[in-house]
Amino acid sequence: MSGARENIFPTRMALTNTKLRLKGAQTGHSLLAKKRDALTTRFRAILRKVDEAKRKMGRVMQLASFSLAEVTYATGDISYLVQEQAKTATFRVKARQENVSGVVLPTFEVDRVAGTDFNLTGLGRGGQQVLKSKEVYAKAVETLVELASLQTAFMILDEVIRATNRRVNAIEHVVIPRLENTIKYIMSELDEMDREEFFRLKKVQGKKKRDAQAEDARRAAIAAEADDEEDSAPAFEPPEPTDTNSDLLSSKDADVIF
Amino acid sequence: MGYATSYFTFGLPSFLIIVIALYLLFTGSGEAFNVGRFLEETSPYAWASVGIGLCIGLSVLGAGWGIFVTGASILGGGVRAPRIRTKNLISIIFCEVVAIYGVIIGIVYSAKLSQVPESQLYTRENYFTGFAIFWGGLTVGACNLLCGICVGVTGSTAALADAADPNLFVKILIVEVFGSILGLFGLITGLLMVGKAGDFAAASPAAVVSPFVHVEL
Amino acid sequence: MSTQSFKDRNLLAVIGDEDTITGMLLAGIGQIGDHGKKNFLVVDTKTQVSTIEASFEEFTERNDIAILLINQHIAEKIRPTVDKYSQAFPALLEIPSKDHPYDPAKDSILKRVQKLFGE
Amino acid sequence: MEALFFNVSSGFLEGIVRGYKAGILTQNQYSNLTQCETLDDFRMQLSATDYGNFLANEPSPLSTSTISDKATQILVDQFNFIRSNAVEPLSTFLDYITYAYMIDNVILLITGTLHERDTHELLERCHPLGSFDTMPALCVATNVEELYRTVLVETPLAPYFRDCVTASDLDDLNIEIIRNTVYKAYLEDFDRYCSTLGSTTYDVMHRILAFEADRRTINITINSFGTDLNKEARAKLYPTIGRLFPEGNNNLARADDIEQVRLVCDNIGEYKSFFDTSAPSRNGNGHDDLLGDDGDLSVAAQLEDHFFRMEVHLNKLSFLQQFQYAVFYSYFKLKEQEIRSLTWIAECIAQDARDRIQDFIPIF
Repeated sequence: MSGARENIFPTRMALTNTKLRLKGAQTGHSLLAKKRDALTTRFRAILRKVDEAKRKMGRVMQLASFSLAEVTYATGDISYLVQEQAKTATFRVKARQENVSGVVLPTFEVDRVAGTDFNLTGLGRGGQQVLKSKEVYAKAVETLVELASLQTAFMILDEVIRATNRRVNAIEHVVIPRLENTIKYIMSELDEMDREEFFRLKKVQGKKKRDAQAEDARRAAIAAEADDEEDSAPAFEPPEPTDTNSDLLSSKDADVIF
Repeated sequence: MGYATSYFTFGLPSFLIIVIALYLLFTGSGEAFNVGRFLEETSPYAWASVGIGLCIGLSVLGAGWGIFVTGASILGGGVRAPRIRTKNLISIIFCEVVAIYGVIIGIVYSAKLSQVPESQLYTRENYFTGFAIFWGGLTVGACNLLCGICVGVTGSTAALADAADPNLFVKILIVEVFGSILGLFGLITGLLMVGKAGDFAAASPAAVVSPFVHVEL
Repeated sequence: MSTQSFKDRNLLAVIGDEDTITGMLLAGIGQIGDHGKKNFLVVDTKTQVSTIEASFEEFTERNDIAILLINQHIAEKIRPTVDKYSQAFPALLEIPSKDHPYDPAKDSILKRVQKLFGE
Repeated sequence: MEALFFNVSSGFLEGIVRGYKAGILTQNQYSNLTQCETLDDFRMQLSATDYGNFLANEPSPLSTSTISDKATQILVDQFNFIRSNAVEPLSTFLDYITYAYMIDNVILLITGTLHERDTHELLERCHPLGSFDTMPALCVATNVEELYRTVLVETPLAPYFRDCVTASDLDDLNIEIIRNTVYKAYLEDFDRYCSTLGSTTYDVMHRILAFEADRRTINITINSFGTDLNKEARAKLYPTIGRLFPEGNNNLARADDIEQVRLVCDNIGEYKSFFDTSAPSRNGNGHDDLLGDDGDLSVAAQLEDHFFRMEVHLNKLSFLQQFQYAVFYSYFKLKEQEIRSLTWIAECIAQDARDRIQDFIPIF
């Protein structure tokens, strides 16, 4: 699970950047998740409605075809006449947009105009049944249109939710781990560097101490030798640490460059 | 039936008859309408034979017509309800009986006929026999004709009613029985009418009773 | 899917048996354009499957049709094509017919719905 | 006189028709049919009736249209049997019966020709009772003018078409108007023909035809409310043989709503009851206007039902008289009604609409 990390120099700068990006990713993730939840809620509602409407449609259509049976009972077979007399649609739909959490959902609206195509059908007999059947069918088609809007919404939402889901998952499972990995990597690298520096300092210090001891010994010997001579050692001591310090910085720089 | 048709069927003949009658009357030949002369001049044999002929002929016509009317319906009804065919033979038999009445009367009447020399034919008794047989035959014939048709039409209805509902058969049969009895009335009357009439018989020498008959002796 | 494209879609199209078509036409959805271009197809026992498919393609490609209604038992005949169809426009709707009551198990949309609910 | 001579040529056929009539389903059989759960049950029940095994060879998912087609086929077979056995004047009488269907068929062909369809495939849709030998000849016509001439030459309907419509009318007028104009001419002619068949036949037939005429008159009136059919054109479609003629027809021609139709029908005792069932509820709550169109619609729908019942009633009456031709007409009308009822029941079973299943019209 160590996973990929971004190809980046482990510097503090990069660390800050990455941390910012991680933060951004997390915010994005939570936002997208929220959107997904909103959409899913909507989706579930539509889903339920689709399911309901589909079943309702069964009943409505049954009623409608039953009214057609009444027509056939009263008038006889009118299907051919009806087919031939159809000219212009009087039953149309209008598409409207609805915005749900930034997703544009089309909804269909019934747009009926009074038509005269079949006004005289069944004039001699059964005209009333034809009229009734017309109404029933118009209602049935309205249900169908409603269902169609739901279904279209369903299809689009499905698509959008999938996309959102992919994004959420991508952020959750790819982007965030990677950023975290990167941060971890940068941290570990930085730590590593720190430890190296520290060790080096120790080493330098040790060496310095040894050197100082040798110096001391030598100075003691000199002092012993020249006990009579004046002791001038302390005058050298203060400059030494500052030297090592500047050394440390420079060494680190070197290391960085390296 | 349109009015015009009935006008021509009934009106025109009566008009013609009246015109002819008036013509004869006004041209001085009014005596051509001498019914008594016609009756007396006509041979009693002719009366008797025509009577027998009418009797059997009309009876058979009635029976035949009845059977025909009934038969057509029985056949038609029998197509979808074969059970009616045996039962409804009774209607056919009723019609047939009518013809049998005619035959009976015909036989009874023909028994009255016998050879008589023409000179001795025109007697009062022979006139009576002749007229009795003629009108008796006509009575029986007309009776049987109408009875036959009546039974036929009822029988046809009975057949169809039976085909529709078996319970109706007996009920309609009663109607039919009453119809067929009508023929019997004719038969009885016909028998009674010739009951008093003797056979054709030769009379003592000159027997001519009518001034219109001139027989060479 | 461009958002503009459904603005001018305002017709309904039907592929169905005679009774369904008659009813729909009575409701007034019938439109016969130039050259007798109809927005409905009557399917009877003699209609070839290829004809149905051709009409299905035509209706799905026309850009004035918002909703395509198809009888379920006819959709059954061209089920692979119907199942493959995934555009949002025109919306495809399987409807029951007189002789074939609605069977939710066959509806390709409802199948998806069921699957989603099943999860 | 009919009793003497009717049977000469038609007694046998009358017997057969009455035999057929005995095969018309009874109330009992109907109630058995309505108990059926599926169409297969329905088929089983039907095979116990006069219909026999007419559906035996049909593949199992029966459709109601198959049932109706097959039953009609039986009717047509019976008709053809009778027709081929008939002699004058019954044969002409039977021809007159077919003219009604022929009108529908010719109108269908006209519709096809108007829309430039291949009319050959329309032949299958034509009612088999109304088909005639030269019908395929009508399909040859490619334009309306030609068709009109062919109709005049080839069909027995020529007089109706000649007198009522011209070739240009076929183009201009609504097809329903043509249909009703021709039908009016047909009804009047049929009535005239019946009057030559003897008084018994005419008594019965006139009653039926007069009712048919009134029914059309009332229907046309009600159905033309709210359409672009104006009153003069409407008045021309009314047959002139009905009992409403002439006064009722005149009043109906001026009628604007169903209430006026009701007033006109109130003048005729038998028609009065058609509106009665709806009247109490409407007057009772006194909200005539509130009920609005729906109320009218249901009244009118009820009306159709009443018409059917009345028609059945009149046709049943014609069986009470023997030696007349009306039985032939009545039988075929009753049988047609029976097929409608059967289809209705089958439809109700197929669509599981149990509550409406009793809405058919039993004959016996």
